[in-house]
Amino acid sequence: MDLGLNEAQQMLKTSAREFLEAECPDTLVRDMEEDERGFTPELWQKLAEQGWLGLIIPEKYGGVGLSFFDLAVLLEEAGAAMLPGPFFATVVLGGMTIMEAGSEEQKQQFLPGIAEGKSIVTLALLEPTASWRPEGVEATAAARDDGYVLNGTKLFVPYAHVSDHIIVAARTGDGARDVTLFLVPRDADGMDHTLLKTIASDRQSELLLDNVSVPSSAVVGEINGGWDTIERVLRWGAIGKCAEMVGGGGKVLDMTVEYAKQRVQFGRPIGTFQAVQHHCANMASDVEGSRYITYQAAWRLSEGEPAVQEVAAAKAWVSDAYQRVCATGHQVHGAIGFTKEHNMQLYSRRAKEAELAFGDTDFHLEAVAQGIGL
Amino acid sequence: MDLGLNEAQQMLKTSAREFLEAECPDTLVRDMEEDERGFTPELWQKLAEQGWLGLIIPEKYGGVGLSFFDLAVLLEEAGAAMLPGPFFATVVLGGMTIMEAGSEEQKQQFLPGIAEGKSIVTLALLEPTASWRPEGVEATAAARDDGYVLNGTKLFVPYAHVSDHIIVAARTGDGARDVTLFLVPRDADGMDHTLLKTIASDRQSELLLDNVSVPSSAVVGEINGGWDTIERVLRWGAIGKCAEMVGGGGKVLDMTVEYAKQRVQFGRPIGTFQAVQHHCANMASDVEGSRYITYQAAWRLSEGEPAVQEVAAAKAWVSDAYQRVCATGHQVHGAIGFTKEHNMQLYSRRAKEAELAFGDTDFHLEAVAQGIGL
Amino acid sequence: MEIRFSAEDEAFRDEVVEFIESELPWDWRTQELDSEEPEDLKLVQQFKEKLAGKGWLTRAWPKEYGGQEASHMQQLIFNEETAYRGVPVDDGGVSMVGPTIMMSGTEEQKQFFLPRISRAEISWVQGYSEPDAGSDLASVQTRAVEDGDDFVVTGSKIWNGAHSGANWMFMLVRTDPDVRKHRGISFIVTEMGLPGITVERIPLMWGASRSLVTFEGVRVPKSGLIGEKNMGWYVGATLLDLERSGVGNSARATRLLEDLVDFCRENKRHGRPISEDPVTRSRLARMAVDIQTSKLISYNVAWMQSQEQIPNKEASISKLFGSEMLKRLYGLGIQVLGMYGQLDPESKWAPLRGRFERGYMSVAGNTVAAGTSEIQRNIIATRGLGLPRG
Amino acid sequence: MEIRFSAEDEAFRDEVVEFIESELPWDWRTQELDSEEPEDLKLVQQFKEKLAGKGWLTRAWPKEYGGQEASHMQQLIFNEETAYRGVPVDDGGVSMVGPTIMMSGTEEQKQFFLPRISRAEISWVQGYSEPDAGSDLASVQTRAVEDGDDFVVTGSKIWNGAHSGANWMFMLVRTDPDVRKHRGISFIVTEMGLPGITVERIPLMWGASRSLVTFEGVRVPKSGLIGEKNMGWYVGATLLDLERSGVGNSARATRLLEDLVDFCRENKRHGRPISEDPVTRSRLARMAVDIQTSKLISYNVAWMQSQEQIPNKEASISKLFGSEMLKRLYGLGIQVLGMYGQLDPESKWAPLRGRFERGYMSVAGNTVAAGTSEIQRNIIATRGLGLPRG
Repeated sequence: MDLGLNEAQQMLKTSAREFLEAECPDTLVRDMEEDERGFTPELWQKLAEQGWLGLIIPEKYGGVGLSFFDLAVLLEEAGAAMLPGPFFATVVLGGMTIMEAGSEEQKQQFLPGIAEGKSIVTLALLEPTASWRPEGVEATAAARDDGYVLNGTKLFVPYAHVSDHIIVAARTGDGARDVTLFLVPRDADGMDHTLLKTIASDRQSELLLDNVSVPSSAVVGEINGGWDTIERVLRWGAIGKCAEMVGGGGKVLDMTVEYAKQRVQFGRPIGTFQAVQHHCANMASDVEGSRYITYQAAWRLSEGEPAVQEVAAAKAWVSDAYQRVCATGHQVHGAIGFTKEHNMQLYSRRAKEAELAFGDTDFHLEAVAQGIGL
Repeated sequence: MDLGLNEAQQMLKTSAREFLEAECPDTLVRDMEEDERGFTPELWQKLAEQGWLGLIIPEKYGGVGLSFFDLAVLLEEAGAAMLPGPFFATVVLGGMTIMEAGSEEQKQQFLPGIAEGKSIVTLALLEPTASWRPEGVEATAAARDDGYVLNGTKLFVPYAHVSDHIIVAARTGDGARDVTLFLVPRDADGMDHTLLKTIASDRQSELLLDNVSVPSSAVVGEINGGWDTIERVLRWGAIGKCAEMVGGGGKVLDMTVEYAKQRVQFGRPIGTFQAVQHHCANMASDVEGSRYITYQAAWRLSEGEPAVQEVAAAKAWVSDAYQRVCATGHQVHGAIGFTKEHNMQLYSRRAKEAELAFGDTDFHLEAVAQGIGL
Repeated sequence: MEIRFSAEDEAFRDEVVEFIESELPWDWRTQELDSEEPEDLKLVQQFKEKLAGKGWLTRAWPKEYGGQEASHMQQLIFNEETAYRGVPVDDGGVSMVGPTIMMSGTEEQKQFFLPRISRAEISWVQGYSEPDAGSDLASVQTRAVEDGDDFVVTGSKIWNGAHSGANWMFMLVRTDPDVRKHRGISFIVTEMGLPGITVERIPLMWGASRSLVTFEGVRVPKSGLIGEKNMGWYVGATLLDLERSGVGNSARATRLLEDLVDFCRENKRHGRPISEDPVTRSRLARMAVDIQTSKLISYNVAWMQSQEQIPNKEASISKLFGSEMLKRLYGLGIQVLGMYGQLDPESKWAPLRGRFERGYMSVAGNTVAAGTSEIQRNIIATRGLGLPRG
Repeated sequence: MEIRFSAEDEAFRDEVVEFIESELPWDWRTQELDSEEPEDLKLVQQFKEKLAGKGWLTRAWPKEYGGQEASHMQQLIFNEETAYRGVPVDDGGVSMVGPTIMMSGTEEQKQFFLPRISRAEISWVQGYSEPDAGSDLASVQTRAVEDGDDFVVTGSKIWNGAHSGANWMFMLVRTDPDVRKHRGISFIVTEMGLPGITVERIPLMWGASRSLVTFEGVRVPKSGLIGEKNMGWYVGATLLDLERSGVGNSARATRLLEDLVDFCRENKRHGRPISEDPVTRSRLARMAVDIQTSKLISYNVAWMQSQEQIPNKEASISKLFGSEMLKRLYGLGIQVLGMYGQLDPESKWAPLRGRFERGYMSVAGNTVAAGTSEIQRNIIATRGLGLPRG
């Protein structure tokens, strides 16, 4: 049993924090909320140079070849810094899907580009059904000539607007799990996207597929075998989000404690009031719990151990805990925390996105229920 | 709109409080927890003399002829004093069932006796199914000769051990609501009862019906029409319990505030600590809410206004609120509140019984859900 | 005990409802969206004037001041029906400034302000909070120094709606810096157009704004002093009590819950209407009960007022319970909407016009504004339950 | 990072489990029932001796004191598996008195007490709380006056298990009444059979008892003073830290949840297994996640100790979260049982042998004993987060 980071992980964490403090200050986060792209190419290139974009991509494809747990360490810092842009989408959703299920050609075609920061790839899974289950996929891919024709509507697709390729999940059979993944260039004929406006000011899109033709070589993995891949990717995604939330939660706690020490009312720092102290103590408890339940799942995923239950438990718990942390943080901050100028609200708005992404608490609780024999 | 008690109700309340302070001190409550009968005949006779046993029984049957709301006022005080014994069972369950559905003969036979304190009548509804729905009634009444033969097991029957008659709900048809009520003498052949031991130290029994024969005149109301009556009685029961909980909640609040003022730790009364103050404030809020949502339902029932929703809302809310009040009361009292000598635990144990009686929060929330169009 | 409005009160309710439904576009929910669009602001003002035309804004006031001497219960009904429909009716003039002037103002002040408030001719912003005086209002630092016929006012007031063009501010200012904090404060009103006043807009997370108003040596005529000099805390304290009946919370919540129930009936998840999902049913039902409870707690506050009792603990409980309840409701609502809950009103896919997304954010302010939940609990514990101060 | 026990640790776990399951009647749950029956108490002692015979009670102690120098993680495993099975193993001797004597005792005290604790030959009760010293432990008033070779002890100690026949008490006594409260306290141990000690049983709501122990001029030999005179608060403070790793909460909870899940699968409500009710599923699943979280928080505390880090905030979080979690679980459990939840173990219809009814009552004490939840939050905020004291 070892619940600490090893030396390399500690270094990764420290260097990530230093890098983000320098390159991703809150002013940038705030600017990117209004920016059309939602990130800067300059920062993107620096991420590539840091090796972050290829962190878990094997060395033979131009990556650094580190583990998923290492990525989680990084995502914790990214969450603390609220790193804007398609980092999560392209590394976890695009990159890891291709690593998991892509053909050798696909890996050679895409992974080095992702690692170098030249290619951005995302995953289009959800639809208006807004369901994380295979039944929710209603977009279709019909075999035609030497390829497939895709039709349907994808929703909540992260950073589709800046991706060069989008991995689209589409139905290729009548069985519940008959879903197949297709790598589609964003500029493919018949594919159109519209940005949604979200509480987190992140960039999600609606994607219309109107007779989009792709060749057979666009299939990622097996025909009708896409859902196995998606399940794995959703687990990585869920725990990646948990790691972000752990980072964000720690930051909100620090910020709130700091404010409670400095803000004077009734002639003394509000942090001397027991009500405020107990708010902060509850937040600390939530952050502590979030950290270890996330680490457990991240480590098991990283080791390839069975982790279905641990992932569900983590996402269910951390999503709720982070909402509580943010709500309490706001309560302690009072009015100032609601202002656009203040960082508190940057975190609390992102907390909502993170809660929903890759299944909310109810979704994961059902998995837990099955796991405990209900 | 008038949310205050009228003069007569205020007098009833005051005299009830004074009576109970004199005749039902906590020492009696504590003694009755260990007593076989669970109450004293002396106190019972005094209740009769006060007119409490016949409070809502019409004057023509020897009662006082007051309203259900007046009874709720009384029950609030009974809850505050934790009046031990079959008062609730005989007045609400026995008496009101007969008032609601009994024949003229039955009314003449039973109501004066109840009012005079000579007869104790209870209702045997639940069974091992522990369901408050008609489907839960599995005991049967088969027509035979000039009467019926009853078979089955009744559970959680309040104060059956001291009742002279028990109104038994039994199935007389295959339709979900084909339930009929029978007035059965407790000493009828084939009827046997065993006391259960409960968290509240109240007296509930298991009742075995083994070929119990009753004449046709034992039927209360219509054959297969019993469930309509039961539904009404359950509503009265639920709101009666709410009134008891309102009384208990107010008492627990007072007791806790008093303790917080007197108990000194760290050189000052614990009531000066904000954590304790906020606990008490939350309790006060719960008691306030409990009071008015109970009054609303009690008043509507009393006026014969439609009250299905209001009853369900009240029982759902008050059951939970009272649990919170007791849990917080315990937390403020610390160890002393758990001792048998202390009144705090007398209330918290009864709170559990009251929560369950006549449907718990989940049961009533389903009714609310239907009421709001879900 | 009679938990039912009188026939007369119900008739008034019908009249109010009918008027609003015929005069106000149903899909217009300014209060929810906290709009700052000039068009919306104009509509608000127009509708206010319409209500004033019916005499409803100040219906509970004495006749001599432009009122109709209606009962507190009718005022409650009016507040309930307008809040249910998202009608913005009061900027503090009716519920706060007016009553304060009635109680503490001079005859001249009454003659000037009250009819104008009643006719919705002047609009108000609050001038209580300062950057360093939030929960601890008594620590206001904005100075008002007497100079001839004026106070010279210097300082800042924050979290008000001054950017929306209100023309008057009611405020607490320090007129004697040498005495302990609750003393030495005065209650004054000032026009917003005076030289030396600057308004800076502070954008908030949910798209609306508040303002920081800076006073640099602003000469406010002494005629704006309400009540005695240095007694403003007590003049203002009455006013704080008036602000806390809070039926608006349950009224808004009732409407939101209805919308949510409709949404659940009309939308499917995993192939069946959301309304059939037992977990969602249970949660929505629990909210319905909370709303009901909140409403009754508010009714009781209004009823106490109608009996000329002073709700104290009861008003704080109403504020505490109502604002926390509304926060729970928005939290539940956005959760019920699932992935769609995160969509801003500007997204074409936003359900219920994004009101839950906006409200989820803004409602967090309700447990902070006008006395945080912590302050309410302090008040309930010390003033209400008599627990000793720490 | 490696969230997995070593093969060696797992082998130890298997050994512990196998031993308990073969030696302890499975349906015997003394810890849950807090039994005072002489037969049960005898069984407890016998089983303790068996565990002592394996060297497990003090397995983490140094060899010279009767231990096996096992890792903290193995101690954790032992605590977890025994708590899961309701095995009563420690009365404070192993986790509290022993370590304190090891750290602050004389060689003679070590030689006398440690082997006896290790062999389960002596049993302990705590002598911290007094009627007027609960959360505020530093205000202990029990006086100990030096007289020759003895302390003469006068005062009362409460909420301990003295009625069950323990033979030693470890206690905080005031040896200098003239200095400020945390100073002037000494940590002493005393035999319970001394003249002048009386034990009065205090029955509790859930059927168990605690004791009030009165000392009237009891001559306690000075050899019972652990550490320096007047330094007892600091001697005892270390000990309080040791008491708070708290894996027992999640271990007990794991077992209870399993029982509840079984109950829900085996029992029907409204014609279908309770386990199919979506609301119940959701609630039980949430508890499962809470238990998991609690467990990991505890693991981290043990791991920190194994790294010779001092868990401070972390231990308080573990106590706070674990005890509140267990309270929620009992609350949920008794709710899931419905009407049957109210039945006492003596009722023939009581499900799961009435353990939820009993536990529902007794668990409320867990958020009070050994530092209330409020005290834990104070510690987390001030010692852990550095917030200034009020």
